[in-house]
Amino acid sequence: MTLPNAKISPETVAQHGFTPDEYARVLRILDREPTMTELGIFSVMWSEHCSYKSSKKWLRTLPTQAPWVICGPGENAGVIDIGDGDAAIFKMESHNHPSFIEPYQGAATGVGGILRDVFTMGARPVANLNALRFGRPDHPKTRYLVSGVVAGIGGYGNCVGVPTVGGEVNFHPAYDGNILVNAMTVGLARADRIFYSAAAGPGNNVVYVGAKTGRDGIHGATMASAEFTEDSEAKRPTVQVGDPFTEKLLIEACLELMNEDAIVAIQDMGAAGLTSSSVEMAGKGGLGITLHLDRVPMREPGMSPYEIMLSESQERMLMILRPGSEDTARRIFEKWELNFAVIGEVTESGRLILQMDGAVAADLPVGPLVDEAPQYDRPWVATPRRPVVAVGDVPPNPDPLAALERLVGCPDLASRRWVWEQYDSTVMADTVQRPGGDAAVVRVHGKSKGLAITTDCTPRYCQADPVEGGRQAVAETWRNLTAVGARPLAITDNMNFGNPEKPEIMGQFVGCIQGMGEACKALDYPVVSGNVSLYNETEGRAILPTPAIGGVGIIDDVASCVRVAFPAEGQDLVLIGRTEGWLGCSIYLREVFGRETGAPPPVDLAAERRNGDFVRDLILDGLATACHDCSDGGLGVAVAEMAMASGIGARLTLPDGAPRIDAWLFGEDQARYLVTTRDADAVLAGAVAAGVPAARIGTTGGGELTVDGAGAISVDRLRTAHERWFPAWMAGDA
Amino acid sequence: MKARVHVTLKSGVLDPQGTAIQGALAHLGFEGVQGVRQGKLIELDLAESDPVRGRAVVEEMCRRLLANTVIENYAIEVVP
Amino acid sequence: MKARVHVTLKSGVLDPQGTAIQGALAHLGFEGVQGVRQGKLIELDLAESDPVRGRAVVEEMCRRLLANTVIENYAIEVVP
Amino acid sequence: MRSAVIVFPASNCDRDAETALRDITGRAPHMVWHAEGTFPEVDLIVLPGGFSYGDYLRAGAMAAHSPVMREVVARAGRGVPVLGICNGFQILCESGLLPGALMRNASLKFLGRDVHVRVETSQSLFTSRYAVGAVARMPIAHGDGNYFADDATLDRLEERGQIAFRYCLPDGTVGGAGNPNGARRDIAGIFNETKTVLGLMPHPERAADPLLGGTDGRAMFEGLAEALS
Ligand SMILES: Nc1ncnc2c1ncn2[C@@H]1O[C@H](COP(=O)(O)OP(=O)(O)O)[C@@H](O)[C@H]1O
Ligand SMILES: [Mg+2]
Repeated sequence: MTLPNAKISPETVAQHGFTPDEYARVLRILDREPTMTELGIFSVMWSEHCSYKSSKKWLRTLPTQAPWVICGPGENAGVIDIGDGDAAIFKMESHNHPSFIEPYQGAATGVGGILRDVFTMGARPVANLNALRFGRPDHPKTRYLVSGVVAGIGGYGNCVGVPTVGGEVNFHPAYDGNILVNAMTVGLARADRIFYSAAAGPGNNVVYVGAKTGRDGIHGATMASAEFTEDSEAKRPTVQVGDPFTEKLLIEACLELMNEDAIVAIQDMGAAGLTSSSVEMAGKGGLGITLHLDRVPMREPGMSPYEIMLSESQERMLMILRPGSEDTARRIFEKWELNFAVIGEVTESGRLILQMDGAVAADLPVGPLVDEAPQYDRPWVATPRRPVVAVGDVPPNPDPLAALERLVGCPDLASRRWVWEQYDSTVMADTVQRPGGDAAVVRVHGKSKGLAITTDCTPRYCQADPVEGGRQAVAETWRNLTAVGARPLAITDNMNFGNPEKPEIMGQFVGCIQGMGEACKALDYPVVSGNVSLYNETEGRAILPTPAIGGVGIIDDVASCVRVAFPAEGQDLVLIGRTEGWLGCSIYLREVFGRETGAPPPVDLAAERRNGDFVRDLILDGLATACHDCSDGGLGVAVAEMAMASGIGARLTLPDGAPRIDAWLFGEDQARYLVTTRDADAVLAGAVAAGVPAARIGTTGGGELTVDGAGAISVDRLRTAHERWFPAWMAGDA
Repeated sequence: MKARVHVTLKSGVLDPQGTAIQGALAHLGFEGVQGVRQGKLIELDLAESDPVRGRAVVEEMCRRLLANTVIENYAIEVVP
Repeated sequence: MKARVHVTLKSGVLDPQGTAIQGALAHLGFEGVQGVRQGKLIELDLAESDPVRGRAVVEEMCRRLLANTVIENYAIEVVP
Repeated sequence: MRSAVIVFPASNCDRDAETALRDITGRAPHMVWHAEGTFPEVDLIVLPGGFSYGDYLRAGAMAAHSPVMREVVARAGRGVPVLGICNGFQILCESGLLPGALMRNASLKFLGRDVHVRVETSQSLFTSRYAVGAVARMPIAHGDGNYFADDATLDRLEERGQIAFRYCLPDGTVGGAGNPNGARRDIAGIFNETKTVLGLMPHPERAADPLLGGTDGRAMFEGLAEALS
């Protein structure tokens, strides 16, 4: 066997992102120089993205087990048991950098990629969410990025016919040069029909399906390498373009084939396409794979093995089929007019062997490629603690309701209707709660139960105190699921951070993971899948630490879920949870005083659990008729949101022992919920019995929000402020 | 004066629309269609009457708005 | 041979995309843009080599699929 | 009532239509793959919503040329009722079963939200269970719902009572802020001359279950079931 001799220069090695030590390791494993194709394969497999080399040590500390977890991290997506033989499969993934370069296509292909992670495991995708972070609204690029990203998410999700049911949008100057586009998909499958990616059965065929391979998104390093310069224009790496039409066909074809007993293993081609899919399948099965690259369906002539292996063309899958099932599979894919090609076979060799035009382009041992990837224990320093801002440190506010009007209309709290109306949130006819509430609720088709789904993270808390911020992000998703009446089951995460080689950034990562892990443990709410995106920096300036959390819970009967809107006039409003008036790190402090200071509100995980369990029971017992958790903007904003959603006002009275009125209204104390009820006495008695702080704070009714001691403001006026900002800003007049 | 701008996808960039049109033409029984690419045609009506200055302005419009040069090429035709 | 098809909206038909581009150009500070219309450009690569027969086939493609003659006009350009 | 739902590549409301038909009429529809040249005799044909062929080129253009559409056009000619929802409406216009065309929304944005429509006639199979002037709330979810036809065509549609639904405000006032997409004369749905073919942009099949926030679409299917059983 002969391999082409590439003469790899130190520059080429560096362009592929290897440190000298890492390259020495490659040479040791191979005991010879790699070919260009082999170098490319090592480079992507050992990249931060595929190898998790900076993060693995810490990710391992997260709780991933619970009796209802069917499959935790490590597969394409996490799988949980939701009863009656049903499983929910979900994951979140980032497409930050591509979305900054080309917002429409970057975001669209992000949605496409996460959908594939979910249906590759046998699930029909039933819901999409998106967690978005943009730079400051008056940055010259922000509007363009928002409009492209939102259109791209809608353009893809709407076409494939999966409802986009929720998400979040934040603005902060730290994202000016590095936006975050995190997409989450949730799917449903039968628990005994889950598909995994480990190769099995030497001699079985390796099959390629989906779109053709082009030169999309190939590692930038190709450009400079000597081997690839004959036709530099044609070989330039290009931005990936999504084709949701093909994706929709791929979903249907894969699900149809999954009904047959044909698939041994299946894996989507995500980042580093054919390389990571084939290496991971072989690696998990402890086997080898031989691929004949000339059989790969190609979009352009003259592609080299390097390009074929590193292409990130979208809408492709790799499968290993049971012997004798090719004809069935081929018939299904031809019906859906998708490419189908047998491109290789599973071997016992333990090697990845690539053949093209009668020559061997690569011959690598799979084990070391996967297991001997470098792992780093990067130095880190803990984020210094910030001083606590006492209520007395903040001047009293003479007009708290004017402040409330300002808050509900500020960029971080204004209605996101402009965003979610560009999404089809009702296709599939199972969306019980659309965007605009605490969590989306999607019914399991044909049944009365449903999933509650949310994404949350408060990056300013994570920046101020990563451990509290990590706890808070997990707790907030748990709270949002609870607030609709769901039992939270598990989370997926998307860890977006700056350069981990900087000890302060690594400290943020470590702190957030620690806090998240504590919250997961305390709430019985394990991590079942996730994604890490590091190096989110421009010109040395890092983003805010942003561990976006996607939470999933179950509601046994979707008819029993509640919403944020006041259901009627004349009901009592009860606040659950303790209110000290924590102003540090609050939106109020930032929007009204321009201060991004202070320690964030502490998260008492025992109180979270106690209060949340109590609220969920109120909902399921029919005692709570509406519910909303208190998060950004505190109690004041939560009440205003309930009022605006219904058009009904309320009269509030500060209970005994309340802090100063501005701190009472805008403090961001955690573990709190507002519920409406027809029977406040029963709620309060129950709270005493459960050891949960609760206070009757008002009554619904009228067209105004009145706060004793602060005056009144009409709900219409609040709503105008709330609905105005986003469309006005996008139109260029805010 | 009038100007016409042709915006086309760069070669190598996937063109799902073109591919779908090609498939549809084949289904309709049109044979021998070896490739289809879809682009945009933008017709501008300008107050400017000098073709040289006009072209320069349209060039600028293309770079700033009409084409997305990450994935698209453009060509300008001035119709005096 | 190659053929190019220009598909444009008929003159009585409102063109929201063109209007939006015109607005955006004004916003960017381009003055004197009196009108913008957006259409489609479809480039076909055909096995046919005879320009007359080729044009006839493309004409047929336009009528049957490429243009919706309720709202659109088309023009064919054959590049031999 | 026997019904058929035609499934094109990237139809995506086929299951929604199937569910509504089964629940309301008590009988599951035939799901017909577009490549099939023929399908069983039915009392109603539904062209569902979605993005057939990705909505590439023009929404509905490629689906209008699917093999099955020849059969649909032929049966429509024989008087078999055809309902086109959203993408189905676009396909009906592209195939010539209905006049006019659906263009990009005036805002150029996809719009997914509830709208209100006023029922313009109850003299049809599809609207017999609605009162004239009744206001129905249903979701829309489309990027190309901006109905266009020339004035002569619009006048003719009005004269012959072929306008089924117009966009309105919740109080029934037609037009203005009630029109989400710029459709001419606020048209949300139209019939053919015999009123046996209906195309509309809003989704009655997504407004057929109280848990999903409304049941104003049920009356359409109930009326059809009553008339066609
Ligand atoms: N990008 C988005 N896509 C869809 N829905 C969104 C998006 N951003 C926000 N939403 C929706 O808007 C509502 C308010 O969001 P948010 O303020 O983040 O809620 P909360 O404070 O309860 O977490 C939620 O229902 C959320 O799902
Ligand atoms: Mg909430």
